[in-house]
Amino acid sequence: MSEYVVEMRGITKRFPGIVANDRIDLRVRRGEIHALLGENGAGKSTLMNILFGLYQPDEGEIYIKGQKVAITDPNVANALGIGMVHQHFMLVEPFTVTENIVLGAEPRRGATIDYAAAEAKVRQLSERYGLKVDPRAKIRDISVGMQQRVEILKTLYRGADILILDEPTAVLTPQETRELIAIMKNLVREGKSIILITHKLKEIMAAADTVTVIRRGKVVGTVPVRETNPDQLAAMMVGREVAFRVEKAPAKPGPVVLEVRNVTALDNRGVPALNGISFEVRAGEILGIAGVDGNGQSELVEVLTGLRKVTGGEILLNGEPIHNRPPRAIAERGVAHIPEDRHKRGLVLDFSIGENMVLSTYHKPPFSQKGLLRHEAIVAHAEKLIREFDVRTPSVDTPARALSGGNQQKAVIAREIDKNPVLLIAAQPTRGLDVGAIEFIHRRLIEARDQGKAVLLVSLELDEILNVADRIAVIYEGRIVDVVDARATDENELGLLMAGSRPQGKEGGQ
Amino acid sequence: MNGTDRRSLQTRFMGLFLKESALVPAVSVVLGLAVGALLMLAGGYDPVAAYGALYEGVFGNLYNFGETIRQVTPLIFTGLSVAFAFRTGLFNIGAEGQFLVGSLAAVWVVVAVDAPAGVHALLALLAGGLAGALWGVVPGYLKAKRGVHEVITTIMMNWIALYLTNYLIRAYLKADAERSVEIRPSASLQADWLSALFDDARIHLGILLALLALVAYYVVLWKTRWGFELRAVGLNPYAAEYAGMDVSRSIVSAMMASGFLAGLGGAAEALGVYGYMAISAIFPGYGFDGIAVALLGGNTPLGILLGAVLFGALNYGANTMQRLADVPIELIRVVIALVIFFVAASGVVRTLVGLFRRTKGKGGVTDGVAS
Amino acid sequence: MAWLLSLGDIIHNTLVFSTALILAAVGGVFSERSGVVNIALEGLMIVGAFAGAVTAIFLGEGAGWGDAAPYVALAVAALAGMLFALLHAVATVTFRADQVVSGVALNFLAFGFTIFMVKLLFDGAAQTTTIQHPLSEWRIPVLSEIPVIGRALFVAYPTTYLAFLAVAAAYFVLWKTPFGLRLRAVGEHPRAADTLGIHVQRIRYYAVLISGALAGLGGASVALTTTSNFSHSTIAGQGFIALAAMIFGKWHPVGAMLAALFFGLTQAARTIIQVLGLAKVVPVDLINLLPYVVTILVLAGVVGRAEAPAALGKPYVKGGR
Amino acid sequence: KNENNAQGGGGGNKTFRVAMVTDVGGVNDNSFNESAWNGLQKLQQDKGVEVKYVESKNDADYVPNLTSFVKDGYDLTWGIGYLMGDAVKEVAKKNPDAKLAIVDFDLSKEGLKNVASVTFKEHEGSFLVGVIAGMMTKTNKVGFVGGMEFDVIKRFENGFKAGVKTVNPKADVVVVYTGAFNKPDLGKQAAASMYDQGVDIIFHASGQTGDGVFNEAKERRKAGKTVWVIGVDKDQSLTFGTDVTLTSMVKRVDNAVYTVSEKLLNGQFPGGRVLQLGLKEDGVGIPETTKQNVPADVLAKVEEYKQKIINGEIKVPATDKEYQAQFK
Ligand SMILES: Nc1ncnc2c1ncn2[C@@H]1O[C@H](COP(=O)(O)OP(=O)(O)OP(=O)(O)O)[C@@H](O)[C@H]1O
Ligand SMILES: Nc1ncnc2c1ncn2[C@@H]1O[C@H](COP(=O)(O)OP(=O)(O)OP(=O)(O)O)[C@@H](O)[C@H]1O
Ligand SMILES: [Mg+2]
Ligand SMILES: [Mg+2]
Repeated sequence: MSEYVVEMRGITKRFPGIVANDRIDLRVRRGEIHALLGENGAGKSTLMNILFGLYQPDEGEIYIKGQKVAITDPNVANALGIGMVHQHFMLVEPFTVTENIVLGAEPRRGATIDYAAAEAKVRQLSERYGLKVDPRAKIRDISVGMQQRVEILKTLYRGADILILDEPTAVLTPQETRELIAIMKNLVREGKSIILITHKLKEIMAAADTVTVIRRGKVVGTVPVRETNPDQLAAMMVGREVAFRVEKAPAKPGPVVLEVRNVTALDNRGVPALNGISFEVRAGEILGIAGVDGNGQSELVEVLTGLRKVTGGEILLNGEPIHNRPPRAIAERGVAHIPEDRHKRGLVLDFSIGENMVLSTYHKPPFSQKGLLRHEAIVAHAEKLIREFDVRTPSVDTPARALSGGNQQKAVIAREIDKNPVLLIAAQPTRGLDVGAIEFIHRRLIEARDQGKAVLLVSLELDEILNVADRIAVIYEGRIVDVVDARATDENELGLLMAGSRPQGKEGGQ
Repeated sequence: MNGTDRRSLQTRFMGLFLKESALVPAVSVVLGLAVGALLMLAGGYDPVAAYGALYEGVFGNLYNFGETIRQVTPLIFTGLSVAFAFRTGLFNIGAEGQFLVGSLAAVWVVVAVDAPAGVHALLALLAGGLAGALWGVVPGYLKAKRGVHEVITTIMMNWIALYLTNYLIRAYLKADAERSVEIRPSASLQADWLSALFDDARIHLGILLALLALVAYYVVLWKTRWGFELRAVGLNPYAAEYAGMDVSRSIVSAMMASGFLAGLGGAAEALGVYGYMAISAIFPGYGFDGIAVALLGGNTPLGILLGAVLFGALNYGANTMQRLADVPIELIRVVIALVIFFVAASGVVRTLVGLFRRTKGKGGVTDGVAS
Repeated sequence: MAWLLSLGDIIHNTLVFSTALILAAVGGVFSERSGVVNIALEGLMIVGAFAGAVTAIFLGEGAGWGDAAPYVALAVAALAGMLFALLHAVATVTFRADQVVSGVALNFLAFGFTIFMVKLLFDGAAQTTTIQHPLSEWRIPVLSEIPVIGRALFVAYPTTYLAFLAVAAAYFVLWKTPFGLRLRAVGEHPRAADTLGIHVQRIRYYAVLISGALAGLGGASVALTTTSNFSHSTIAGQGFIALAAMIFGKWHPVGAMLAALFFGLTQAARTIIQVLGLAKVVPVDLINLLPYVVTILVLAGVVGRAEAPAALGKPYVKGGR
Repeated sequence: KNENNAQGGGGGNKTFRVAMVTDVGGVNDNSFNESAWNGLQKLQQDKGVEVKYVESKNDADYVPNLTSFVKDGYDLTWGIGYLMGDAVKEVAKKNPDAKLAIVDFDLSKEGLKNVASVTFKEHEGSFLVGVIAGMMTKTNKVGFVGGMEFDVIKRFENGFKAGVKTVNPKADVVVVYTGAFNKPDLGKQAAASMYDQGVDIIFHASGQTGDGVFNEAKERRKAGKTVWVIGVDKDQSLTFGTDVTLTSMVKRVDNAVYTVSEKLLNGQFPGGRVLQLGLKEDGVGIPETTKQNVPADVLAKVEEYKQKIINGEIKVPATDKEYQAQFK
């Protein structure tokens, strides 16, 4: 038998306009945790989707336990003992934990599903691998951490001995991440092999045995973790030396611009999402909101911008209440908003870039007069922004859909910063972008701050918050647990706060 | 002229019409007619004679041509109505009912209110449009505020319109026949000079109004603030909300505008063709055909015009097809349904075109050798 | 006593009108639970009614099968519904056509095609001849003799019992069997199902075909019991009401059944109102619009934003993102 | 395939040509369109006239369909049914040289010399079947099922009620309008409810909706109940059998179409006039088959009333107002 459980040779996968995987070789040993490292868009998920049978490679061969195989669909992968936990969870929300785990391989009694047997099996697996879940809970009612355990159980239930985990820690607190790493180590002790996708260097150092680095669809190298260090990995990943910190002068905070007092609000399902949140942002500073996904960040941004009603408390902008006002009224008072999802909120993808640049100002002169749109003014405006913010687009009339993600985001940012707001709310402004674009955006945020604007930065990336924000408010279950100075804190402290525990000896609040 | 030249000319000419956006509708029409021909063969009819009669029924004489335009007129209105809603992301199956209440309101206003010629017709048209708009408010409001799917509500509103207009005519407007009393001539859209041009066909001024509506459709959607909002809501309601647009209001106002167009069509039909409104157990069908028109025309002004002309001609020509070739008129319904189906399932069309091109490509070689 | 008699009558008539709605609505549940909008229910019912009527006439009279003919006709109608539904499946599942538009087109097609065929088969007439061997009502022995209740529940067309059977079967299949679990998973999160090796498209095909069979049965149940023929007005809006019943019933067979019974009642009411002499108070045309007004009120008031299957209306692209 | 176009175009120009345009019901509607077409076919057999029809799919088609025949030079073009009244009027106005005729609608007051109108006194025939129902009901409850509340149908209803009440003042008449002429399911449901309420005889004037009334009656028969239906327009016992068909109120559209067309052949076209066909003219009445189910004494009574109506002793109410005036 071969030394490698997985061997991928010369895998090439092309998508329209891009070679996502370019002759990639990957070899995974039995019983190891093999990390796959690369920037956003490097081609990691694509490679693993090929291994799992979701995509077919254009070229290349795959050997599993020494046998050459054609993985035509996930069924084949399952049969070969390959299981995958996807970057975006593949769980059916209204189903129970048990239903999700047995789906597609249900134990039967006659024609019906044997739920008793299914539950027993789930319990047994859950105990054996230390993955605590409630078999009868509905997915939509359980935490993200538990959802992830369900995903891992799904693969174990199917008897997988090769586990692919695609960015499993993106949604976890540092503490939860440590737990997950312990689970993974437990799994390899039980004889499983794990491929761990991530672009977080620290996790690799803590968990992996071997690491393969991918850049722009190509393998840069495979190294044992013992023989490398974060700086080297970063350089491999990005292709140059990386400055981990953006240059910025200390903030010169001015008067309070935004004041949030005891605000409560419900989420889409009618469950409380904000539970009396309070904080303030001053002119000339960047307040970062850190927290694990799903603790009310989205709802917070929505109540601030008028997209969601508050059920209690108040929001003051320069001393005047703006809560429960329509989005336009709030925008007119000088609040600009870079939304967390540029495709859902930020852009009308089938509108031209020109139209998107006036998406919230089309009704004002010079863009419209007496109810009619003024095309020349709209075009001139767009051309100006495209120039200033270096948005790469063939023309003003090109639909936003045809731009790359980074350029779409630049367009949104250009539009919002150009409004010259008193308060700039930036939600996940760099999600899914490459390093160059991220640097550009961070610089723009700091520039806005230096011009005396108040900036609220909501991000799931701790690094981003630590680098860009001046003060950091940590949100947990719809409340601010603590506000700390960015220069005086570290990932560990933030991690504890993000998990809801207040460090000893510290008083909460501002 | 040698073969290569001819072919390149031919491809260039075809290219004019077979731009990617027009390819699917064009092929769909051909496919629809082809399947219709197969059905006729299966039924023992002569498709050549039938389509010949169809052509005759449209272009055969001035009268038929004028009547075809008469038939096209309401389809432009209902096609615009459905398309306007589509542009805002709404599927208005209710043009049928909006058309009916538009007819009734127009007739009623003419009967109840006196006014000088010209003004009278304008009043009546306005009333028809407003009644249609009112009929659009209900589904629009329910969609915006309660999330009720407009497809179901508009269908229900159609039935309500049918029975309610019957009731109102019977209760308040009934003449000695099963219809409303006749309108005063001061509000008629019939124009002798126009009819005279077409051998006394019932073509009426409504066609000019319809062409105006086409222009208005374009201007409103692409040149005004309101249109910008409506299109944004239609393409991405979340982004529209983010940008400060009032999505609910847009939905309601779009349904109203859509209803207005259909109601206007109904009013024009009542004032231009009949001069009264009949009590009827069945729908006139213009609203449903409007869906076909909008789909085929890709919701663009020019496309809607072409779609209305095509379906109006098919529908009107079907009468002659029946008279001269004995083919049941339902055949044309089948053809129209197939055209919509192929447009909707454009993948089917593309696949077929792909197959065709491949075989055609091979054929082209022998062709070249032969010539 | 007269009042009680009417009650039996009302329930009976409600069941008669609800039968087709229940069958079609349960069909809709299958399709939409798998993520495929089925606005073509109306067309599927038309096709079923047509196939059922024609089969019953040609077997019953032409081939001399007599009273066995309508039962065979039911089977043929189910099959015809499936065949027609196949068009919807091919268009929406394989070619990812807009599901609503495909449904609308198929409704048009069903209407034109069936009447065209009737004219071919019946000498140019726009309706079939009267079915000489329709389904007759079953009188359940003993039980049908109970006053009021007997008339209400135990004198009924076999299709009515079939409809209730379909509800029970649908519940069992969708909530108790692996196929049902997979079907619902496909309607909620097709990609998740796909990664577990479930064939999303294949399941959707099955679901749409099942909905075709049930809607076809629903259509045939009208032709073979109450109209005893097929014409363009045999199915005139019942498919859309069935759709409304399915939504009102929150995409659940039992809910859909209850909603269908409610709509059946509003239909039955318009005759009852007249028979009881109330027509003098309310004009007939206004009574006729009762079912539609009630449907709107119900959708507006009771349902609001019902939770549709999450992936409803979204074509699934394997390997897309 | 179908009889339409039985004699292809060509041939000698002397062939007389008569066409008809149906309303949306279509030609084989089991009702007046079909009856009219039967009349024309008989004309073809008897006189060698070329006949042809087209069906209309909606109201807008009436005028062009009529006009097409007129423009083709047909000698006479029929519009069948009251729905076509306005269309016939318009086409006649625009084509003063063409000859047209209309069934069920009176255009005689329009001053159009080129149009003949034919209407029927449905209330007179309905009175007779009302007499039969009034005398034969065992439960003193009879029913009437109407299609839509049109004036024509009102004549059926009021004549029928008058007949019933005249011979049996204690009898109840339950009236249901289904709102459609083409929905047998509604007819069946209406019949079921009526029979459940104790009605034993139902007269329907509702086109195909009435098929449902017959179907329900048949089903009741199978279950051993004695219930009856009175048919309409033609002798419906021929379609639905004498076991449930008590009698029918026959309306001889075929005769009318035949007669008027024949008159034109003979150069006596009744243009500008209306033919009102009642009992006297044999335009309405009951068929021979009635005697199978109706006893002689009842038939004698019917004959008596028929004579009284013909000689004007009894004036049968046609509208609600007239009915109320007589029977309060
Ligand atoms: N289905 C698809 N169609 C077209 N392009 C795709 C598709 N899937 C991925 N891509 C493109 O292929 C490239 C690699 O994407 P992939 O998802 O593999 O990146 P990744 O390394 O997993 O990134 P991330 O860290 O953001 O998850 C990207 O440019 C992406 O846009
Ligand atoms: N849906 C689409 N329609 C048309 N073109 C697209 C689409 N998606 C991607 N593209 C094209 O493919 C290219 C790659 O897209 P992608 O989003 O992966 O860019 P990227 O390399 O990640 O760039 P960036 O760093 O700016 O995000 C884009 O430049 C764009 O032209
Ligand atoms: Mg990825
Ligand atoms: Mg990108």
